[in-house]
Amino acid sequence: MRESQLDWLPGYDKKFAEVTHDMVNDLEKCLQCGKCTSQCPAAKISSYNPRRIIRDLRVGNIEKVISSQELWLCFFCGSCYAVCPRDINFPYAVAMIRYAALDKGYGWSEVQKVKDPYAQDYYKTGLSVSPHETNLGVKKEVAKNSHTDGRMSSVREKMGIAPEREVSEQAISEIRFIADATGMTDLFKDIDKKENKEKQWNYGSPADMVKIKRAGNDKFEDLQDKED
Amino acid sequence: MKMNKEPQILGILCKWCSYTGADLAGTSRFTYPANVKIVQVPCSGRVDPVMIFKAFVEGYDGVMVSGCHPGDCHYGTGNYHARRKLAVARRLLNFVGINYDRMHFTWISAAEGKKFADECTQFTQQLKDLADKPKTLARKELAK
Amino acid sequence: MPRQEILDKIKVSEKMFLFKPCVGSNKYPGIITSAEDIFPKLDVEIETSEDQACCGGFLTFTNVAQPTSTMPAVARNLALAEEKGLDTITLCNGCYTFLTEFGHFMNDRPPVKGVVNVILSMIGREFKGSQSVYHSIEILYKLKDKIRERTIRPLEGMKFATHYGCHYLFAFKKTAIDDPFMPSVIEELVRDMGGEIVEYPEARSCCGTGLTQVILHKEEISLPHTKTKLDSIQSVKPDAVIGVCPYCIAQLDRMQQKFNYRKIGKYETPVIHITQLIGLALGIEEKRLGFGAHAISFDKFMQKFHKLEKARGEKNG
Amino acid sequence: MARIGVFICHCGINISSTVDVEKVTATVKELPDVAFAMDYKFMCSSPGQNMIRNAIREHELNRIVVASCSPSMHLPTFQKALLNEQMNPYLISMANIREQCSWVTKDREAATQKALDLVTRQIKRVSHQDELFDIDVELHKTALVIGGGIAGIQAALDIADGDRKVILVEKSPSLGGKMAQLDETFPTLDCSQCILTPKMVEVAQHPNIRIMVNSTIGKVDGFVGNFKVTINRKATYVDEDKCIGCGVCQSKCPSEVAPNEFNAGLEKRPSIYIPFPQAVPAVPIIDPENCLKLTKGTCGICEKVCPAEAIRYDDEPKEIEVEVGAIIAAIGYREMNPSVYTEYGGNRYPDVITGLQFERLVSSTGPTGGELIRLSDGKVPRRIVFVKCVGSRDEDKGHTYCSGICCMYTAKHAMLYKHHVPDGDAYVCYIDIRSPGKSYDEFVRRAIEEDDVRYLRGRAGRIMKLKNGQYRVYTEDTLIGRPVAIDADMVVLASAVEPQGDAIKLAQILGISYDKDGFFNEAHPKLKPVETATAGIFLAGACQGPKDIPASVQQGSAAAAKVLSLFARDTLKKSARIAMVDPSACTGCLTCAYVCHYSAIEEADFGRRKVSKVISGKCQGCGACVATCKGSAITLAGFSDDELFEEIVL
Repeated sequence: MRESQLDWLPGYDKKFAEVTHDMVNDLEKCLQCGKCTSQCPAAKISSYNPRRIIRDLRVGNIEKVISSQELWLCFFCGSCYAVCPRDINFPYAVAMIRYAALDKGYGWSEVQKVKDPYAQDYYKTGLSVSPHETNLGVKKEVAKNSHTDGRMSSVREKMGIAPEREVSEQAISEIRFIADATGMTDLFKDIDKKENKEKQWNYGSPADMVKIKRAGNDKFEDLQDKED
Repeated sequence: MKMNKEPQILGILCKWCSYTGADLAGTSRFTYPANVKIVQVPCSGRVDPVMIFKAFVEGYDGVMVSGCHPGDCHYGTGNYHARRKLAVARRLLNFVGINYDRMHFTWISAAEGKKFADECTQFTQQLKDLADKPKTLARKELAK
Repeated sequence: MPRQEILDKIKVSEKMFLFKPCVGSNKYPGIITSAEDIFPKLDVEIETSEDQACCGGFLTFTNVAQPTSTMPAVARNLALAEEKGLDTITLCNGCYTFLTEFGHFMNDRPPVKGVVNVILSMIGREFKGSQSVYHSIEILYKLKDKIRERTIRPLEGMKFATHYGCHYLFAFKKTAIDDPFMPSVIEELVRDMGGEIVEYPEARSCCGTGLTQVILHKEEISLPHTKTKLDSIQSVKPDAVIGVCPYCIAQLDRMQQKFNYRKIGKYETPVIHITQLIGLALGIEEKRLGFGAHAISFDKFMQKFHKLEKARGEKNG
Repeated sequence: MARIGVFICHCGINISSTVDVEKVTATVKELPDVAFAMDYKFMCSSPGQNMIRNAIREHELNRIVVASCSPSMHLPTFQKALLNEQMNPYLISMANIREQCSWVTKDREAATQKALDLVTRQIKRVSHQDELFDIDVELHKTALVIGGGIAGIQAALDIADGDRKVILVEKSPSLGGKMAQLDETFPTLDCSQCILTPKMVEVAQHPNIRIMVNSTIGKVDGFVGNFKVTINRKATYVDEDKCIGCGVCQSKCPSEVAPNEFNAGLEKRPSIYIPFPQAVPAVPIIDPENCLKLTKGTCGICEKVCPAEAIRYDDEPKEIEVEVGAIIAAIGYREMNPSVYTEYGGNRYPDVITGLQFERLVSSTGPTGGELIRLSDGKVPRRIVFVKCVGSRDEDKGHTYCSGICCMYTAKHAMLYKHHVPDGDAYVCYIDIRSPGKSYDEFVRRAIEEDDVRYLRGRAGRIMKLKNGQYRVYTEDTLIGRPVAIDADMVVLASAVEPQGDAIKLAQILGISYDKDGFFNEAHPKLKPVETATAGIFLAGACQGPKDIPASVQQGSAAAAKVLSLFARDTLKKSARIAMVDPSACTGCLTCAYVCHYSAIEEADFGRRKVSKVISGKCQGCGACVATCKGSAITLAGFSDDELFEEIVL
């Protein structure tokens, strides 16, 4: 998985192009100029580096990329794509590489985090974002600002609209049908059971990672779990 | 038609790239089958499809036409004209019942002596493979 | 400067389909209600559908579902508008991205479209790819003359900062209505309504949501960007920040509360969607603007607005 | 009745080791029409050639076949032998039995058979060959040089020094081109104007050079040696003959609105102006779009103050026709406008400037008199960032090619900055440093080592204007793999070299080809770098591709040498192997004209019909028309169907 000659198979990255559903433009066009990384929000604050990921894919260090911590740090902001002189749509590449990582068993922990609040909501209500407010601080502020108890249904009622945006029964059954037919349902069921391989590769040094956690504002880490 | 073991090949080469490439094959001593006979033309654009038909009438087993690589033509666009004309000629060969694999069109630059020798060797082999089949086929058979 | 060739392609119809975003419905309902109110005022009839669900892009880009699963979901949503024969207006950058990108993807690849339609046929629908999807800002910009004429509560004296959101400009660097780094569409609209624009250095930076960053609980990755952005906004002291994406608005609005709670600064700049702002200027009912659902209070903003309005009224007699 | 002599060469043992030469000789002797056959060790040697000459005399030979090496090697040698015997040199044919027979065949029997086949074909072919005569074409020994930059100046001077007349046409009001705008030049850091202006004066004073400024090419007809060119001279509203170049007019002009082109738009210029003090000719012109007299009919100050009464408000554009024998296109390049790079501010940040603007900013003749200051607030920039590859190597917003000169001029700019502000910081954002020239890499190293310019490998991604007036440049140090942000006072964008806006139009007028970017195509990328596919038209300088000053001067001189060698003759000899149309067989469909790359086929009257006709001066003898002609009405001399068909016979 590291830069060994054996991984360096001819056309390996070409094979990878299939995974990216030709949404990406050819990665081999990359000039390694670094324009993507220069203003990447994730790179600014972590050891994530789009240029290095492309470089590793190009030279065949694919295992290294898909087992890396950094793969899960992309913001999908698209600024790399906006400035790329070779028109490489890297955010799409990342999304697709993530699927490849999941295939190999890496990164299920990241997906599991999203599944419960969002994917399940989609399956149940047809919407990904639930009206339930988990952040009590926000709920308090909303209550103050809207002169209600802070629940979304009350806010909506106060605005004179239905307490809930309802997606029709028909629509939900259609969504479920699509989910069943395309394997989404099965995936949801299995997600928790998926064995998650420990991510092995880290582009920065361990000391770097500590620094990254402190980057921006050092007050973040200790305050993380006090509310909600 | 003379009966030879080796298939007879006519090479029609442009003066600037391919003929010089064939000379380079000689200078570099790359050997290739002796039954390749070369005709020099100023440019592959000069190649009249009639020349190819004439060659088959004369009894050649295969015709190889080569010009400069796209974009390198000494006369600018001659090789593009050749490419177009010969694409039609190929279909016409099929139409008159000559297996169109007996015509070979390629680009050989003045630096590609090796490529010229290889192409000759390969084309000879290709013609040998075709030798089991009759040289002229009924159109119906070719359509299969 | 807006791109003329893109503007020419945008067609404003008499009746259009409004695509309701999830965040808009369940966190900031004012975005949808004001959109429902302003478009009729601008002679565009709005139709919605109870059958419309989440666009599906969210699931794709959190890798919970394969594109093969979400592609039919996108196609189903697009088919709803097609059945009505209407073009779609989206209020959210995310919805816009996934509906257009996946729509084009399927249209460009007939085999993919074929497979998707096999699934859709089982629920009695079909995706033809006949209708267009527009971002609300595109339609509003096309209607800017009407907005200027019909502004009854001008925003004179109010200062605004803008935030376009990466998923509209960056992701569509060639096809968005404006240049990704120097857009002026919202600015022009706000100036037309009498408001003032204040520029701040971090205007083109990401709000920090980054689609998944906050959800994946990588606050250490996400929040510094939000803070940098908010600091930059605070330094020019706008009365409000204008966004065009509910998701960015959620991040910029809620994280201010979070920072205040954690006592790492004092942030009190309300964040407003362009439809809410236009709703205010066109004089729709204030309760329909839904400012109450925001975490950062609009009280100061509205006080200033009313005061200026009153002063203007007195001056004009 | 053909009497053919066949001469077969052993080439030492090169041929005879695999080919049984004697057997071949004996066999061909028996062939019909062969009057004489012999073999010899070295046919190309002096004794060998004498043998041919003797045989021609003794056996009254009227066709010759030499079987030896490739015709590309020794055809001219043997043709000379024929000429010495007063025989037409086109009556010879060569069989290539070395490169294409003895050297590529191991089997002696097969090689001998092949050699025999090859010789036999040439014997058959040669009897179809006719006497051909090279064509004499008269030529005008005047050259037209288009473009008055350094490449055009060099070409014009070299031709004029060779005692030939030159017409030097320049679009702008003065000679000098881009080089006149530069401050110092790499890698020697000598003053650009100090080395250029003497040349400009030399051009002005040269008796053989006629300068035509403010002029463009309208039309080109004819062919090598005989071009008819229409030159469009725009109205300048100043009488060149009367003007004494005092400059009073421009100092009194009240309308200073247009950007000063010479100073790369950094300041405004009057509406009547001499582009720069050293301009050649030092004659002002009036900008009709901004002149108050010409637009509104008011003002008229310049006419009043002119001591020489040289102002002509009623001046009109002129068309001038000239006849020339050769044309050199040297129209140079233009600097790409980086306005599409909105991530770099899209021209809206006053202190984010282009390379050429930086040249003017540090130049002592520039808008600040050589003081390096920020145009926004007049402060000296303490930290400066140079961004390379702006528009180069960028298929998304710019050009795919490398502009070639930016690496060097950026190193120079960084050095100049450090010489102006020794305690300032200079950063260069680069992808690759491309410095393959004499003393070039040493120059870059000097910038890094002696002048402490900091090179960061990474393209700048975004430039953000900060509230304190600085600019934050985001880039990546790709060598350590971390993003970097630099707060700079000034940013210089190394904007790409691109073809002039009217390059493609000129190429179409001249009938020369251009590449996908609009640079003119040379006839052969390696062996004919100054010729074009059209005979008599040559290229010099950056119009053919991005070039620095030394390369432009080289190509200017090379093009001049080509012109002089063309003009050394009184008539032009053209190969007789050109196409001929048989008008009685021609249907006048003109498909031949469509495929002709040289526009050498025109419509002509034949009785009451229209037929095609080959312009012998233009035809290069490729034969595309021959193969295209449906009625076989066109023949290519030397490669006629009869000749080629004889070679095909098995």
